[in-house]
Amino acid sequence: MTFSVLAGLKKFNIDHKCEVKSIYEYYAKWIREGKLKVNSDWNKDLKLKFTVQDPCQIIRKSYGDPIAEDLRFVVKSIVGEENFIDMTPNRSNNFCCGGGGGFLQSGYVDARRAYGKIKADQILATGADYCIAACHNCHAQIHDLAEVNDHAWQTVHLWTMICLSLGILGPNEREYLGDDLKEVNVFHPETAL
Amino acid sequence: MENFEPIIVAFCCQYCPYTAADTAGTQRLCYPANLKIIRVPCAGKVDAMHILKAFEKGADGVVVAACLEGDCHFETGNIKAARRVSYIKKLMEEIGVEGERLEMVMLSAGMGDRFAEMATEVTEKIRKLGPSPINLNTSSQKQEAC
Amino acid sequence: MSEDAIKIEGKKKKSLFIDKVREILPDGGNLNMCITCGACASGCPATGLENMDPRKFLRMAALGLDEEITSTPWVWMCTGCQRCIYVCPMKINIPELVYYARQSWPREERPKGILGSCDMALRNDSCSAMGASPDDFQFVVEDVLEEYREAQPEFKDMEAPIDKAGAEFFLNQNSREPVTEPDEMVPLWKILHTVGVDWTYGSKGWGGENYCMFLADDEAWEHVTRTALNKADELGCKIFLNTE
Amino acid sequence: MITAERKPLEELIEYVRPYDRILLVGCNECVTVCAAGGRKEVGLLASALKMAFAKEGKTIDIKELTLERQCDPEYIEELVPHIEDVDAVMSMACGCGVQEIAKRFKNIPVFPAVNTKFMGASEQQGIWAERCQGCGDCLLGLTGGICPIARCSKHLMNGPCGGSTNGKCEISPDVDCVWQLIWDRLKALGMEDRYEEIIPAKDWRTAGGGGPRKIIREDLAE
Amino acid sequence: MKTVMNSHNESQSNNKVLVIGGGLGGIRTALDLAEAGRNVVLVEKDFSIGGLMTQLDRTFPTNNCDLCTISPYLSESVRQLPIEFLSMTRVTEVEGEAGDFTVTLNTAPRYIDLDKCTACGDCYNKFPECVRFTPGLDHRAPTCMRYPHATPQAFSVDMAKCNDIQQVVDICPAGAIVPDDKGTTQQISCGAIVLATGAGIFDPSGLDNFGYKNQPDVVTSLEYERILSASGPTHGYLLRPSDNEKPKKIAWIQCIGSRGMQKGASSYCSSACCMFALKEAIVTKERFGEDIETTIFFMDMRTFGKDYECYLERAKNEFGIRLVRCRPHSVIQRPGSNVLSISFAPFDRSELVTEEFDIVVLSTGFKVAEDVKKLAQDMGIELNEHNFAKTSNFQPVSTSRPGIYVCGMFESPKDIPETLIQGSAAACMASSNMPAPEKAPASEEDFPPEKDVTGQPPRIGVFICDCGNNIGGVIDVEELAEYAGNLSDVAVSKSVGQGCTQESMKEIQDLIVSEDLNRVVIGGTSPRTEELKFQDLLRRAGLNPYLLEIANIRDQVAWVHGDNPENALKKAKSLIQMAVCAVKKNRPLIEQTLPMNKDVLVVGGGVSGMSSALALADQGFKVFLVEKEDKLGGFAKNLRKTLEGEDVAGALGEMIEKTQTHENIEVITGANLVDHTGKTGMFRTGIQIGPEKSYRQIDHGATILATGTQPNRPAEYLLDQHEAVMTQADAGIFIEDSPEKVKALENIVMIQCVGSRCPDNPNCSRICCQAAVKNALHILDINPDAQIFVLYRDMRTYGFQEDYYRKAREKGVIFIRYEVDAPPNVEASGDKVNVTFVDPILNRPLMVTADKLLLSTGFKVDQKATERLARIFKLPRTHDGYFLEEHVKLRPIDLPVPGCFVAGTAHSPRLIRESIAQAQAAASRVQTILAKDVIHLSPVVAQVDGDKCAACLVCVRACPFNVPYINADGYSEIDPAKCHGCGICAAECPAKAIQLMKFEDDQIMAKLEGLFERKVA
Repeated sequence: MTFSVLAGLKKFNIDHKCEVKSIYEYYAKWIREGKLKVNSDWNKDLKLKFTVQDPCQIIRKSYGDPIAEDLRFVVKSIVGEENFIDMTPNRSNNFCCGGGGGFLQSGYVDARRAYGKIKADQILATGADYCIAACHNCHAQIHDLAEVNDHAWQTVHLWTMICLSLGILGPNEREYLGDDLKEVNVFHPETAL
Repeated sequence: MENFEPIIVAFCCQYCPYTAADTAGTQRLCYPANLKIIRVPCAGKVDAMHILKAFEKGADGVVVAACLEGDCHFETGNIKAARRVSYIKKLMEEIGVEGERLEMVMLSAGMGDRFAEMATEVTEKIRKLGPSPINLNTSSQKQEAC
Repeated sequence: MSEDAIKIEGKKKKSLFIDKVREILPDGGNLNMCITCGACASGCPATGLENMDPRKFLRMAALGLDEEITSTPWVWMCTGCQRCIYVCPMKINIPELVYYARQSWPREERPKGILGSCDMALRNDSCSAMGASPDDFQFVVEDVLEEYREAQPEFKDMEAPIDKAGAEFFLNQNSREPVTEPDEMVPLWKILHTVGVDWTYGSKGWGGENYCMFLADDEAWEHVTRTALNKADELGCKIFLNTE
Repeated sequence: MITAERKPLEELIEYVRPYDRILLVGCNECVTVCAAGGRKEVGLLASALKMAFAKEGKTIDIKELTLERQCDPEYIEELVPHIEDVDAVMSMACGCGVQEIAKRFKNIPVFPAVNTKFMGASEQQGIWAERCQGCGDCLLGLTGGICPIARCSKHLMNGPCGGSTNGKCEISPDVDCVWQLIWDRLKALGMEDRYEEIIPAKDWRTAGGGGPRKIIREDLAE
Repeated sequence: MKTVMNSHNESQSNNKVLVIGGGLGGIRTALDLAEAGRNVVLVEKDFSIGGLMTQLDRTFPTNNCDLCTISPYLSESVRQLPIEFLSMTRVTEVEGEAGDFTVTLNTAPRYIDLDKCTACGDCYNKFPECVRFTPGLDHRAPTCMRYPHATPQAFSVDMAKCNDIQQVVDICPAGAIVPDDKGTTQQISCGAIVLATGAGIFDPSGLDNFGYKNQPDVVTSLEYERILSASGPTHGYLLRPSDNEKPKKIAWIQCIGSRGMQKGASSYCSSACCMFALKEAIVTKERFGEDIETTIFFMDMRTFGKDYECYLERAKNEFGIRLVRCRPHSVIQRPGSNVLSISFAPFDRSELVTEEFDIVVLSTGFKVAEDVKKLAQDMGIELNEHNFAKTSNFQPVSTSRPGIYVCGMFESPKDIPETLIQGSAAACMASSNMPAPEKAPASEEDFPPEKDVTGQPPRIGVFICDCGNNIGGVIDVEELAEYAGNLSDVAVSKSVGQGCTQESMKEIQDLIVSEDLNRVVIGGTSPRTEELKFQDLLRRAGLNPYLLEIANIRDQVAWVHGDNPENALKKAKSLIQMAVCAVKKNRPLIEQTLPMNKDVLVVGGGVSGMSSALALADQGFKVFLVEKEDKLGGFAKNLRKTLEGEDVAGALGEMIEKTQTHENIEVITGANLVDHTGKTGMFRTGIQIGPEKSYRQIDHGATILATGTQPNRPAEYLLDQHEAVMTQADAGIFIEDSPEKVKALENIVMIQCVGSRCPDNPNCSRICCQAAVKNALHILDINPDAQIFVLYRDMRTYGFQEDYYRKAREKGVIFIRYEVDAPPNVEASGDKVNVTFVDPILNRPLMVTADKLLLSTGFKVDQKATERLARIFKLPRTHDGYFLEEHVKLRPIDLPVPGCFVAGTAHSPRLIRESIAQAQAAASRVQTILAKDVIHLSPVVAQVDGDKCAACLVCVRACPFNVPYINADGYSEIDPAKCHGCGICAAECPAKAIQLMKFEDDQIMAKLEGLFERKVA
């Protein structure tokens, strides 16, 4: 957890040599450097609408708007700029989804879902088919919110979409894709279990 | 009477309406040339006699322009003018001259376009009413003057 | 909320809960600078839960209602997302106050789920909230790697190294994938492979999640973090890369 | 003061229709104060009349003049130089003025321009209210200074009639019942007992019932 | 005494003041100094003067547009007064010390010669892209369309955008374009400098949570003012920026950029935002639609100025402005819609309420602009931590460097009336560096003796301007001049080209003399701006200036009938004919003059009275200081320290000592005023002195009322019934005198707004919040363990006091709100008191056992005393008893009776620093009158013809300023000194006995004759 590492290092003043970074920054760098040849043609005709969740721990609490821009650059590159809709508010002022702080394990399920209602409304307002949640807590929470909002959207990891746009996403790595993407751009379909 | 060009006298208080006329000028807004502006220190200075004499001498319409309520430099000038104008309107009806030939407007100094609008509306209205009954059959038919 | 009046008389009780927290935080976390403007409460998704909101929480602390604020379950409903600090004119650090309110709960009375996950992470050096030991982790990674190298020949020389000394990036890995959805680890590996990144997991401290921080258990949190960082430094990695 | 109100314009038009040259005379006393016949009203009426006739194509010449008063012969004399070159006179003074002019200039018609109303006081700028009917035998001393004759619709002199409801006269809610005012006044003066004293029937001769009245001061009159 | 021409030769440097900044504060300072006989150089970096106020639509608390009150200010400031005005000019260097500064000024090139340019606009019409008059209509640009009549009335060329300057040169009929204008750098020397540089507006684009940058319907308050303004980009129609629709719901968010510590905000309070937000809301409802819902989100509603609390009550009750006490987190725009949604937490419950709005106005506060900060540092002026000029409580407008003064926003954020007060105060302090002013500026002596025209047949000169193509392009001026030539009594009729240039004026002047003309008609521009110029021309030609008539054939004919030149010519002929007929009836009017008595009466010996007296005495004026108590000092006697820690007692002692020993001040204590007569320059006031009431009369030329007000002591919360309860003033003394008792205190409660903001004392007393914070901090200095609770309705620590309010919170003082209808309850409990109240956030009752209960009791007017004074001076008072000034916004020191001024708490509750500023301001206002040896009375006054008057009282009742009265001879009399020249009495008089000079009935009738002459003849 980015924030827990950064805050922990400071709080307990642990001296460390390596630099703590978030992977979004590198995804963006690699795409810009052409090392990751993502393209969004797969979504040209499908026109599936995507939105992205700005994880509080990484954006507001750690790296701020610059990393949010990187995240958006990555998402737009893989799903196509015209298919991306931002939630409002977003970036450093985004609403928390309710996954962090141990809420998922706290046992207060109704409170957590009530807490997440604002996030659910945000996603519904964008009318997106998919919400990319690049942080595990957000992913779990938003996935759960989808369930209580009669599956209005699919919740998917960032790496899944990157691989899909690279055309290297195998059949068994599509746990969180909806039926509309299950068969798209499948890498080695024959190895499906 | 489509080619009838009415003569309209406009008594304008020097603080807001006269400035509004100047502002209309600064904004180069066009309005008909029938309005002849007479500057007075305050709308409250426009005497009932001035209005009646204007009609008696041949005006087809008279406008009394004052500041907006509450804006009067002399506190109550515009309110007194409004009362006087409505009294004169009744007197004109008695005489047999249409009351709407006399009009009371209130403007703030920045309302250049409102002044131009007002000038156009009043000219149209008086044009529809035709020449003032007093001018109709005085000696020489008034030759087209504006 | 009981209706009897809160009584304030005599010497000011010194060791109020809020005073203790103010001593810990840098410049007191501005905790008593509140002008009750309500900006925090207006933007907090937890406003309304347990009939509580950040402004009311801080107010109760300021008025010394210590037993109430250290017993309300609301402290577990604030995710610490800092959306309140973001607009607070006085930059008041309410999340830290909540953190220490959590800490004031006896450890065993804290929510089972969080307590369990934190203890799991302490169980072995993986620091994984699902208790997977370094060996289990190693076994799963190698097993999945093998399977995919065969199934997708283009990735036959893809690697998922563990404890690879001198690697540039030290990656952590959320426990959910290795324990329940191993296939979900592959896309990340493929990406790293496609780019040709020199990376490694650590056998120790690979667990990405940190429920000890959520539990507000400082030693546990320090232990988890220190384990991960020591491992990264030990391996000589330059970047500690969070895949969250 | 004596109050008056200008007559409707049509009536005045009819008076002067047969004449071409009119002398319009204002009075600078009571009718000026009640804005009925002062120098300004003269100007307005002259202009109105000229416009009314101009509408019918007839030009009329109106000479405007305002005397200090029209109820003293010396002031009326000031009209002499103007009388020859006019055909009729219209006076904007109260009834007294019109009659004095008529008395002085036998062979020229004189017309009133205003309706003389009552002796009154100004309640506020622009509103005058009746206060006295000149009954010739003032009983204000008995009623605390408020006159039931001028201000009660039925001139009752011994208490209100049945129609007086919460202090207002039966003829209209904005007319005070004078006896309510009298009672309040007497109460304030602590002279409630005066209220029961019966005021005897009035001798109306002093009010003109016995014919037109005169006041003669032998020390002044020749 | 050599009569000094009003040119600015260098040797007179020590009588010259440099005023930096042409906003309202700078203009007020320049005007006061010039009218007091000083030479002024007014420097403004922008194209024209006027500053912030000229962009505002309407201003509080009067809610009228004040354009007509401010433009005379602006043009007046450039008229014959000895003010040298330099636009587009910056100060680059300042050397020397008080009395002898040398300043380097750098004027940016305007590429237009100001003397030649007549603002005809030809260049502007042909080259709009590179010729500047209106810097742009984009309402987002803070300097968008200013106001129709800028001063200087001239254009400027933006060389960067101009590709061929020669084309512009050819277009200009007046030859005013200067292509090689390098701008100028010059050095001037002056005796004093006043910094009136104003403040910049906070840029909210950094606040992403309010979305100012990417949501067009989120606007700053200045932009909203431009949208409302008739001269603004939407021409006065209230339209939503995104789609020009009429908004239905508008929200204001307060404290943007103020009272905060992050995102670029400043920690102080900008003092004026609450009021202008209320005003904008009221104007929105009043002028644009009762149905528009207006909501203001605020933290504390700070309406502390004079009658501002009543303004707030009117906003709430009369206009239904909804006030929500919460600072919203964000302004969110749902994707795909331009509706703005705001969610907020109501004060009394934990819940999120979300509402939608069409426009959100961010009430942005003020900041010191970067260039101003740099300028001040270069000049060696000490700045406080917020970069404003550092001043002290007892020298509110003096900077750290002697001889350099500050006024307006650069001293601290404030509203317009306070800016004007400091403007005048700075003028007073600036002139204290200089010897007494020499002769008043040029008056009649320079003009030749006036020709007597009585009885002469009218010989009229008609002069038609063509004003470049402004008039000439539409009207054939030759035909017009020729037509005028054969009107009756017209001796000369000529077209004179650019009428207002030096050459044409000279030509007209010579013709008047050579042709022995006795009337002049000018066919030119608006008399509003030209009349004064041509009146001076007539004076120079030896003709009475009022034998002049101006026909406005530019603004009201050529400019507005360009589409129909034929009609325009006919209308011009009519207007000229009207002017010619009217000018025959014009009579020479003499400007009455009265001899000036230069002594000053100051009533009231408190801080304000003494400050005024000292300021005037130092300038050589004789001052009579009358005080009803037997000692000087007033209310300040029972104050020890100011909020900032300055010692009041010491400074007050010094001031009393200086006042009593000053040779120009005669202090008369134990004296009561009994009568007052006369007019400006000739007042006579009777006073009774001492127990034996010996009567004495004082002759003086001007009066300053500094009678202060009473500390309020309402019988509430056991005040004066329990020894633990005291007022803040008592507490100030208690803390100073017995610190050991303070050490023993455990719990202290303070209650705000005791006896203020309630039905029988409706206004805010302004000083109690800062007094409470001062005492709290003081107590905690001595006894850090004390627990202090402050129960408040609105914390009104405006300006830099906000920092002290924060310090108090930092030190643990707990501030708790109470509603006016649920006040705290106080009961005795032994030597302590139990204070019970409800904390609105927890919605739970609290009971504090307090060792001391401090009540913030504020001020209340002694009705009997002020009512008696008001009757003596015939002065109006506000409904709660304070003296009412002539214009609440633009003349906050002058009283309606000319020659009378007010200073200190007699005007309204205020701090010592603000009282002293107003006292110095009053001294400056007095100098503007007493500088002249004679007073000129405006000739436009009403005159009564005694014979015609029927003493009917109509004029007495009609006059808005109750000037006419029925005199001993039984007819109405109007004092020319007091008449404002409105003419209402003349119009209402039933006996036609009153004529208003210059607008007499026969003149107006003559105009009507002129207009219809052709018809009736």
